[in-house]
Amino acid sequence: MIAQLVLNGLVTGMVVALGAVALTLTYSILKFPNFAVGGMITLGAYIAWLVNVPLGLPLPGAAVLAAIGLAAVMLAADRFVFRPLRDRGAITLLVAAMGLSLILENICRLAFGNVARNFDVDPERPWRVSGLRIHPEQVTTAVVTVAAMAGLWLVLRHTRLGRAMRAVADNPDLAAVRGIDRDRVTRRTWVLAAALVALSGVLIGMDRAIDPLMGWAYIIPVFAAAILGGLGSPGGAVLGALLIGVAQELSVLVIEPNYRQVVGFVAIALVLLARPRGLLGVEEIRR
Amino acid sequence: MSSDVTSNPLVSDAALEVRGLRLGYGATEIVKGVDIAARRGAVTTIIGPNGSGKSTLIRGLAGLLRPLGGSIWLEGRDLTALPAVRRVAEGVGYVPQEANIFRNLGVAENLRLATEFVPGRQSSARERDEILALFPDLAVRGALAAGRLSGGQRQMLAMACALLARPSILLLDEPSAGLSPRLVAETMQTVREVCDRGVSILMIEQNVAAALPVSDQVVVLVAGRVRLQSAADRLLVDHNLHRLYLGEAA
Amino acid sequence: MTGRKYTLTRRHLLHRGTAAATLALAAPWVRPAHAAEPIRIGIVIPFTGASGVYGSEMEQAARLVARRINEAGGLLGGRSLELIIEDSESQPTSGVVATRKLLEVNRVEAIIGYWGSPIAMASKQLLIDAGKVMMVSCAANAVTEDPHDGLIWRFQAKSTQWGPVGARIMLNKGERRVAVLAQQNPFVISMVEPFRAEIERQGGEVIREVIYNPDQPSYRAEVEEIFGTDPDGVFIPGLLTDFTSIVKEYYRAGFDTPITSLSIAADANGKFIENVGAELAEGIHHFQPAPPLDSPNYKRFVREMGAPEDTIFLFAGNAYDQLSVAALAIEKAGTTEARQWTRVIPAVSNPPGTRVLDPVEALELVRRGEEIDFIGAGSDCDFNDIGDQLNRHFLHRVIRDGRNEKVQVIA
Amino acid sequence: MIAFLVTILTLVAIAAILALALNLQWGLCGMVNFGLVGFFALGAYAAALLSLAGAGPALALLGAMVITAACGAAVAALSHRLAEEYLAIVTLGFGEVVRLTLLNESWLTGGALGLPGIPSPTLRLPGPGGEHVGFLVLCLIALALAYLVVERLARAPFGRLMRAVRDDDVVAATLGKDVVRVRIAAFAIGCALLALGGALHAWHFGYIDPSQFTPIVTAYAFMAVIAGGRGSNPGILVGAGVVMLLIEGSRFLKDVVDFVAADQLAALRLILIGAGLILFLIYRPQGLGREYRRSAASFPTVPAPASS
Repeated sequence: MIAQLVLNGLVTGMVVALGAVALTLTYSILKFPNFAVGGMITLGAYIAWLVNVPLGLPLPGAAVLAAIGLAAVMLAADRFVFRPLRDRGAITLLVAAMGLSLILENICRLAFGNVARNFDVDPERPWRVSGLRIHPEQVTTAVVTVAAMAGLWLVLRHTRLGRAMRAVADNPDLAAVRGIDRDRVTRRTWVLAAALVALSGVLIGMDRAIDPLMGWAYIIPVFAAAILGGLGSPGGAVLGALLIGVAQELSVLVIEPNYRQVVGFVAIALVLLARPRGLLGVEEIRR
Repeated sequence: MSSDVTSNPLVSDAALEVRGLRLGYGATEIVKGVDIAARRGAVTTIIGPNGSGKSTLIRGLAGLLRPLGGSIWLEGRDLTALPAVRRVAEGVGYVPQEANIFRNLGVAENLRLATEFVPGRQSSARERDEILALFPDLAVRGALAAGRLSGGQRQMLAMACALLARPSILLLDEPSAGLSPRLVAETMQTVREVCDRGVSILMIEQNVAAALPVSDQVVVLVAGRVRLQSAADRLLVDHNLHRLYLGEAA
Repeated sequence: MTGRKYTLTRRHLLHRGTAAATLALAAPWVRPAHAAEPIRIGIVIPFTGASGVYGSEMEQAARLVARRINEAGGLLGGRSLELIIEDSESQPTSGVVATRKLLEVNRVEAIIGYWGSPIAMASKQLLIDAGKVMMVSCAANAVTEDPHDGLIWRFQAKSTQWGPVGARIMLNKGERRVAVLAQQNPFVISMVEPFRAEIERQGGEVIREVIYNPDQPSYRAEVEEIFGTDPDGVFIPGLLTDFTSIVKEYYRAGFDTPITSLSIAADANGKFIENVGAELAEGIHHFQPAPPLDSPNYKRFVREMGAPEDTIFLFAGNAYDQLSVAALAIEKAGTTEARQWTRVIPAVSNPPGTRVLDPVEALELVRRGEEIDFIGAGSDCDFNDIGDQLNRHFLHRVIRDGRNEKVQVIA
Repeated sequence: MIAFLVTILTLVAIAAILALALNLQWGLCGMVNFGLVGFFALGAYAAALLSLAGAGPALALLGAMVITAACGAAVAALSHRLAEEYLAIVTLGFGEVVRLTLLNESWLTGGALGLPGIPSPTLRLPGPGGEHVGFLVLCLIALALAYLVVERLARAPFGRLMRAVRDDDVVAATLGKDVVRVRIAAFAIGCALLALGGALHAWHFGYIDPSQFTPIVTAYAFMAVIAGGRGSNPGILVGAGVVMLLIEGSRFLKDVVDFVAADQLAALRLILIGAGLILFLIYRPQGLGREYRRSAASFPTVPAPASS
């Protein structure tokens, strides 16, 4: 029973992890918590649905197109929303992101209505491995998440773009002095983040159903994971997501399940009190 | 207001020339129209009391602030409108105070980033070895996060990074800040050596006593204006000037 | 799917064209003094928020009635019906503001719709104070419990009527140790206690009850919790979106305990099977208060709604009936004064009288002074003295091979 | 129409109280309260429960304000060491905890069924709908009092200290001021005002349930503060009015526009609200008020001021 809950929690955590990592990436480059991640999840899922169901492309292809589509949308958002506001402080950007989320979510509602949609995938019964029930979608989720994380790690550690991103995150002024164009890095960060969020939207859509409110339901776990791990730390975001996933599933052993969303917060509050920068958060540079 | 020394840009031996530069944040003007000529192959040091606008000035020269007025010329090219990210390719090297390295990146990555995004200013392997030879303290494990270096090592790493992009002028923001007296002396010596290898230097210093001996030229900045620009040795011997412009800072 | 959506939209446009024309004619600033003033009826239904899915079909159904009545000459000797539709946003506060606007700006005679008990609860006092008629499509008992001067009419079975029906269906299947997985909302919550009472009355046992919050990121923990207790059967009263997620989770987790649910979740105009596919939906029992499925009126209604023949509309039928009953009562009373026509509602909707299925035909009969018993598209439309519907029959169906099969009608 | 205007004005007054409270916390003191709706709900439920238990309006209001302020102080104290972004999520979490508690502790709160029949203070004025006008007058009095309190705080030495804390807590701390106490006090006072708004809301509707307290309330309050100009109390009044008029006024849109379906129109409305918010931020950053102070806004190469 406990092993099953832990397994379920890990898978829940993985779905959250992609969004949390995307959040933490944009945070480290743009220095504001991007509340639009909720609307991005929803839009990503709907783009994938549009490609998958009415156009009939298999889901992996749909996910790729969703990533591209969402990236294009976020590039436009960067150009017309975030860039004009870049120097107004984190909270202004954060509130603008909330407005953007409202726009994205309602574009989906305008185009697709309120009815829940589902991808064209045949659900399958679980395998039983020594008492544990593991179903293929959990494996898909795990593979996709791990692959995405590994890819991201490679990009961050071993590419020019990755170095530029980490440099801007570390010290934007110095990065400028070293010839790193922050606007370019910002745009590429949006592309990466949008791809991750679109994937997460597809996984969430597979897990539950696609409806205009799906992003809202996930925005809090995504933020909780990113903050628990320390905003700005991708590894921390993954760790935070997995911890929150497992803690929430395990909490039903002691409390009523309808209070389990509270568990995440209590955990965050406790961790933040002990480590105000999150689990793997880095000390910010003070000038 | 004009400085004591006026330069003629056409026949100037200045590497970096600043004319009527005004800088500030929003409506607040901090640097109120300064003219400076940093001589080629020399160390020019800007001194002045706290709040005189030194840091704002050097950030403006590095391109981190958009000028409110005036112009900036490097080797006869107009840099005024260029943002920081483009000035480095034109030959402006900048070592900020304190936050002068990427703390979370390795030492090797810091060195790599010094030139990776600077088109056309890669140094050759020989130049590279020569530059690194100036900073023996940097012989550490490349993967070590730069934030874990000592204060002196960080300063060295920062200067090395700036030099690798082969700047025409190196801007140093208080290289002695936060260092022990022994390290201050070492750092100043390195500054001199770098200059002697042909890199013009413009630096800001609070520690006038340490900076003057290695400087060729001194600019005194008071309340956002140049109060005096003169040869360093002249200032060194003129105790009146000392008291008058530097006050307790000296 | 999308194709149907587009035809609906085109149909919408046609309707709207008519409505716009009516509106333009009716606009006060262009209305000639002698023209008959339209009779305004407000509709408060959700288009956005958690229950946003049900607004469109209700709007469409109400417009259908208004159009037919207006084409047949309107009410009270030529006054047309004008509908003013407001979005409740699935939120009581918005519902209240919408209600106020309809009452105070549009000066409507009645407000119908009211999907969602909190919205009706928050708005009802306004209608009572204004002395206007309120017709609701929600189930919470509390809506009609307090005195309301005979102004509130419920076109839906009460929550407490639903629970025992679910219990009987499960007991009939031989499930005695049962569990409940219910959404935390007023409609569902108030059916849980009657459900438990009925199970226990018949010697069964509710071994676990889990309440979940709407709009959760996932329902995995709840599914593990409830099916892990290994009951004979699980009663899952929920709504479409959460029920879809729960069933997917249940299937993938490898459970096979039989499920009984509500048709708003497990049918939802065919959306559920479309959502999860035939294999997952197989064997799920569900029930809902039944519209008169075999009546020609209902069949025509489904046709006019542009839906497949076997569609079972739950809320669209309510809106259709609400507007029809209001129109009949106004015609019968000969006045738009709400306090008067609300009193004749039982006279047009309850027996005795000629059973009549079509609102336009019924109007004819009323004008001829005949006693009628209107049978609607959503229900028989019979009411008790506090405005709750009587004689609700429940249709119990089961999903087999991707189709809803009728099991029985439960009285 | 007049009666509907009274309704709208009542809502504007309540929204303005919320916006003033947020302006005190965020505008003047730099503390982001994303759990605004949680405190609002807490105040509404406390006032409603006390009113239902037979307490007079004054006592119910006082009780609600004290309880909510205490919770606010606790949240602020708990998170005083956190940077701005973290306070945002802690307050957001608090709001979620409040919502779940209200939803699930039905023995106290009525759960999803809510609390009907809340008795409200009446001030019956003559004329049709006199009690609505009377309630509006009560709301306006409450708004005026809230305004005076916030304005006085902003002008008092306390207010200058709060601005110092907002602009640079390190500086304020080195000035020897008790930054923590100022932040906690400001946050608690803001929460007491939110409770005032909550009590008026509960009395106005006479029925409350958890679905009335969704995060969109918080979003509207932020919109009001942004439209009004962060830090400017007179601007906030205008901002709250503009936002509520936009939200409620757009209802009239569908009486005129007839070419899109109602559900699409509703979505369109929310899109316009989001877009309006962003455009306001871009083109009228100073809001409608005048006391907005912001530096370094016109330098694209200057990084945003450090957020901590």
